[in-house]
Amino acid sequence: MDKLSFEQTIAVLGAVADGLIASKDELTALDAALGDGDLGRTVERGFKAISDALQTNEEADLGKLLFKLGKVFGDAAASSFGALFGTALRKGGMALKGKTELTAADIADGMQAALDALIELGKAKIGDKTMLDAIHPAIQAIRACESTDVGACLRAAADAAQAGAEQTKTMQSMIGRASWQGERSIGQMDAGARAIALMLDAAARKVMSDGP
Amino acid sequence: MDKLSFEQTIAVLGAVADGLIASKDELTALDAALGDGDLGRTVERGFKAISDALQTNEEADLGKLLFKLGKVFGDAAASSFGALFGTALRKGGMALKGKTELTAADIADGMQAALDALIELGKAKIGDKTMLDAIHPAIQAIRACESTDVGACLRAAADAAQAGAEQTKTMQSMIGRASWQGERSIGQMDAGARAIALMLDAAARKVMSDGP
Amino acid sequence: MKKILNHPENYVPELLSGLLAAHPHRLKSVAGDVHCIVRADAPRQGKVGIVTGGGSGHLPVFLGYVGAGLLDGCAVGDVFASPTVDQMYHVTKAVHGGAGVLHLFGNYGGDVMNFAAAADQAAMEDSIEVATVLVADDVASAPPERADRRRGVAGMVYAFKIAGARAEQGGTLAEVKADAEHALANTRSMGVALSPCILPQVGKPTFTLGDDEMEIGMGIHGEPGTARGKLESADAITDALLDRIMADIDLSGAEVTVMLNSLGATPLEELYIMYNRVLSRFKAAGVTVYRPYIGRFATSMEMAGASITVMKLDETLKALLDAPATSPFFDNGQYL
Amino acid sequence: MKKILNHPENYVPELLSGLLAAHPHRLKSVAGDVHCIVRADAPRQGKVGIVTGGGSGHLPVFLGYVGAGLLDGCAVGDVFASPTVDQMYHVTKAVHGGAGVLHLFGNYGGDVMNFAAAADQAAMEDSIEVATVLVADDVASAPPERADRRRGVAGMVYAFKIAGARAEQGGTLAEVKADAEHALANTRSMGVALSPCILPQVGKPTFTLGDDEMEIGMGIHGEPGTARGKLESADAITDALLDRIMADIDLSGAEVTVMLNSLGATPLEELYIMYNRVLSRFKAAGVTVYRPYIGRFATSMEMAGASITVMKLDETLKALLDAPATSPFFDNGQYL
Ligand SMILES: Nc1ncnc2c1ncn2[C@@H]1O[C@H](COP(=O)(O)OP(=O)(O)O)[C@@H](O)[C@H]1O
Ligand SMILES: Nc1ncnc2c1ncn2[C@@H]1O[C@H](COP(=O)(O)OP(=O)(O)O)[C@@H](O)[C@H]1O
Ligand SMILES: [Mg+2]
Ligand SMILES: [Mg+2]
Ligand SMILES: [Mg+2]
Ligand SMILES: [Mg+2]
Repeated sequence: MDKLSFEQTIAVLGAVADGLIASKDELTALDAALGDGDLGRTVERGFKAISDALQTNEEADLGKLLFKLGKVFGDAAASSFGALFGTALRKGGMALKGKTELTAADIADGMQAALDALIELGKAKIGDKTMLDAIHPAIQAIRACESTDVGACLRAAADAAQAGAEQTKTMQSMIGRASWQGERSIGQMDAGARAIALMLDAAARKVMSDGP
Repeated sequence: MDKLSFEQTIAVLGAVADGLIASKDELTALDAALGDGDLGRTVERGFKAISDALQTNEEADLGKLLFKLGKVFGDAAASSFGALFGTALRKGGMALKGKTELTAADIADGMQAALDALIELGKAKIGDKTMLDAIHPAIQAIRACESTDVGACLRAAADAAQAGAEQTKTMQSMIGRASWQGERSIGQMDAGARAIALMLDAAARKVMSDGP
Repeated sequence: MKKILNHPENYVPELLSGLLAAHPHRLKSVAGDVHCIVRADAPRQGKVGIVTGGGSGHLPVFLGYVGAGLLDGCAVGDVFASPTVDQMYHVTKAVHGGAGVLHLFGNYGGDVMNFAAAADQAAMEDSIEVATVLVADDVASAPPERADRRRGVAGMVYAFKIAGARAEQGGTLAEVKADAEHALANTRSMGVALSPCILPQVGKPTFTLGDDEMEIGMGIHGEPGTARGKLESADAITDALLDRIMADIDLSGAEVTVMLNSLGATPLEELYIMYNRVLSRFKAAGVTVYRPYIGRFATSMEMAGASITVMKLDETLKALLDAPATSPFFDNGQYL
Repeated sequence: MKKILNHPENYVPELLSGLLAAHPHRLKSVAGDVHCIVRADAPRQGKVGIVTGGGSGHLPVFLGYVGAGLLDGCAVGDVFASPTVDQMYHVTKAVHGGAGVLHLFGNYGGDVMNFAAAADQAAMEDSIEVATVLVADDVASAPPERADRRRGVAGMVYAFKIAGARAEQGGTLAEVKADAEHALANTRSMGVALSPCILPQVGKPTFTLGDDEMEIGMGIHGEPGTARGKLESADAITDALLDRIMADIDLSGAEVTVMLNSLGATPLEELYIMYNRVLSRFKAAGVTVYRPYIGRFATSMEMAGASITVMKLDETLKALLDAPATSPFFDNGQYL
């Protein structure tokens, strides 16, 4: 399909939430290796709050919904990731205001707005070993996607994000808690980048399983 | 022999000190079971100080020497046992003032004076599961000793003290730290009583090894 | 052994010289012995001197309460061991300002016998009038009919505060003694231990507790308590301590001050969780809290655990509790 | 898990309600949320408000420094976790007395981003002027050329004290901010960890250290340090911390205040043993101590370990350090 309907988008968001909650132990372990080991808990709290908000949603504008979910996420899990990802959702929502369905290009636009906001708020650069290093290649993959099928483009985005997360193993952390590890951070995967890859993977799976 | 000469008495005191220092771990373990586990350290410090004082002794009056050693012991190890045993030595010394050699009866007299002082200071009774329960039968054994040989009488005293220490296993502790164990104290040997038995045993061995 | 130290044998002299160097305006040592610590302004003429003493390893107890409105001097022993008669005597002599000296300390055999000898010596050699009050507040350590046999734990801090205030106000030796006794007659404590501490010179714990165990009623040197069992909830632990305390002293309708004391490793956060339960139990019993003291007042080095102390108040005790008091380890302003 | 608690998930709300019930004359919560704590007399008209915030599990940090001559409010997060933007905003609003608000807190990503959003909200919705000062005193966490990336540890207590004194004296927002920055420019810290702590909701340590190991430079949430190795002597540990601090700031001939801080389980006794070494190192470098702060000022629950903080003084900082300050967790009278 070349568009995600409103209902499909809600279903995809729900699947992302479930997928990340299921992966919390992996994220905790990755964050413990480089930071303080609370990312699993952050993601669990944040996505649980998003799940709950989706159950009772009455907002019909997808942009406004994402904006609201950003606030919900940040309030539920006020860590670095929570503040950053909450802001990303809000800014992505602002870019998609008025939409009731999403093309692959819309998704790329929303993610680009989110990325810009993350850079402004978090002051990290691409290559600093953060979630940016998963988001950035994912956007490029959607832009480069020759199919009009949203599922196929999300699959490409997820694969690029995972490749980006793998790539963080070679980087030295330059920002946030993990930067205190200095050179010891080299060799480990960034937990936030892995979280982004898991989100896009869950989204792609959900869209593909719902058929073209 | 029916008297301990001045030099023999000094040698016996030295042997007692060495013997008790060698037994410190046993005493620590016994005190740990019922109290706070510091008796080994108390005995080590106290008898080390006595050893040192004996090296440099210039006092020719055995009574005055014991009095001085009592103060040395109490200052070196200011625990319950240290305060009590230091006082016992002082009061025993006062009873033996003027002596330059000791018969078995003298030893019994000194020990009786010490026992009286312990009861006055510590407020314990015979049967309260303390060192009194080793000292009391030891005095009785010397008084009952039919030999005039100091070594034989000390042997009898040591055996009686050890029997008394064994007997404390059946008692409930009524005083000091161990009394906080209440009924749980039954079955364990009192550490202070065992220390007295060890002292008398070391004394008896030393006298016997020096021959009659 | 997870301790920051140099030579275990020098633990106490090293910590004392660090402490004296840190607080020269407040404290000094006498008789050339760092174990003999008195207020920098001792002796204070005309004021009753108050002296305590006991083993090291319990900071702020004992010497942490030497200060204005508190104690005048402290004889410091080795870790968990009594100071010597001489040390007690020197401190007594150094704080005597002509109005006599109160010996106020915990009911432990070595301390009791040594303080008795020191008091005799001060009377004999220096004609100092010495009175003695023993702290025996731990209800877990003996039944009511043998209350005189109980050991002294965190309740001594209330005794220091009350007696210290009276002495600072110019009370006579008899008055200071009477107030200390009055405070203690109204004070009860009980504690729980979750993990042991390690004596520096021994290098290993004197007792062990399983990973999921606690001992209710344990003393501050690891003396046995009333029950060892599985670690329970904060509410259940608080109930176990309060049940025993409230069975020992009638608090119904009373106004009290309550002290929640960490034995060392237990964080303040957990004391506040316990305090919730204390308040609901008190509410049910019609007990009101005049003022809580929550923190580390009497510790056992790095032992994990906590104790609760209750002092039933009347107008006299309230006024003395409110009086100013300050030392390098305690400032009553924090609790007002 | 050797903790006194009820339900791990309720750890923070339970401790906060116990704490608010214990100190009603001093503290209150606002916005119907126990995580939003301010002085009982907030807002104080005409006075600059000072707000901090951060995770729980560090008492007295953070909320323990809400008090007279100190901070006006604190947003409290879950254990080791940032409070929310809303909580920070509500506290900011509640302490605003017309003279603006300083946000003064540790340099941790979540806190930085959330405080920034809260400051925007306070400016947008209530026209409150907010200034921000980050505490980044831990020399172990980044080299001098990246000093802005360092984390905030016990040095924040000096920043609270200095800024709080200036605000109490009627300083403007710009003055209070300048003094906080001046204090921090002269403050450096570094710590050592001997054993980990356990997050109540996690139930196991986030890192492990061998029985004979320590980690020099570790942060107060268990963040990695500069070197892990065998446990060394108190003197060697003190040297390792001071070497790094004194390489980062020139102290020669300076007058300083020094804070020896236990991370929780480490007893005060050990801090005084370290203080001996601090003094001899300072003596050799011509550094004099104006006044030491020795105790538990910034902890990590039951973690064993210690930190050293040095603040280089001038007449301004000395006067502000001496100013009265009192909270239920800190009374400056104790250190004078
Ligand atoms: N300034 C930043 N910009 C972008 N991403 C960041 C930044 N700081 C942290 N992150 C991401 O957040 C992840 C850690 O989040 P979290 O565990 O919440 O941090 P903390 O526990 O330190 O507050 C990192 O793995 C990284 O991907
Ligand atoms: N009041 C007393 N009278 C007689 N003996 C006592 C008394 N109190 C203790 N003891 C003896 O001292 C021994 C313990 O000595 P010690 O370990 O020094 O005590 P603590 O460590 O409690 O000060 C006991 O085993 C007992 O034999
Ligand atoms: Mg984290
Ligand atoms: Mg003992
Ligand atoms: Mg003892
Ligand atoms: Mg975190």
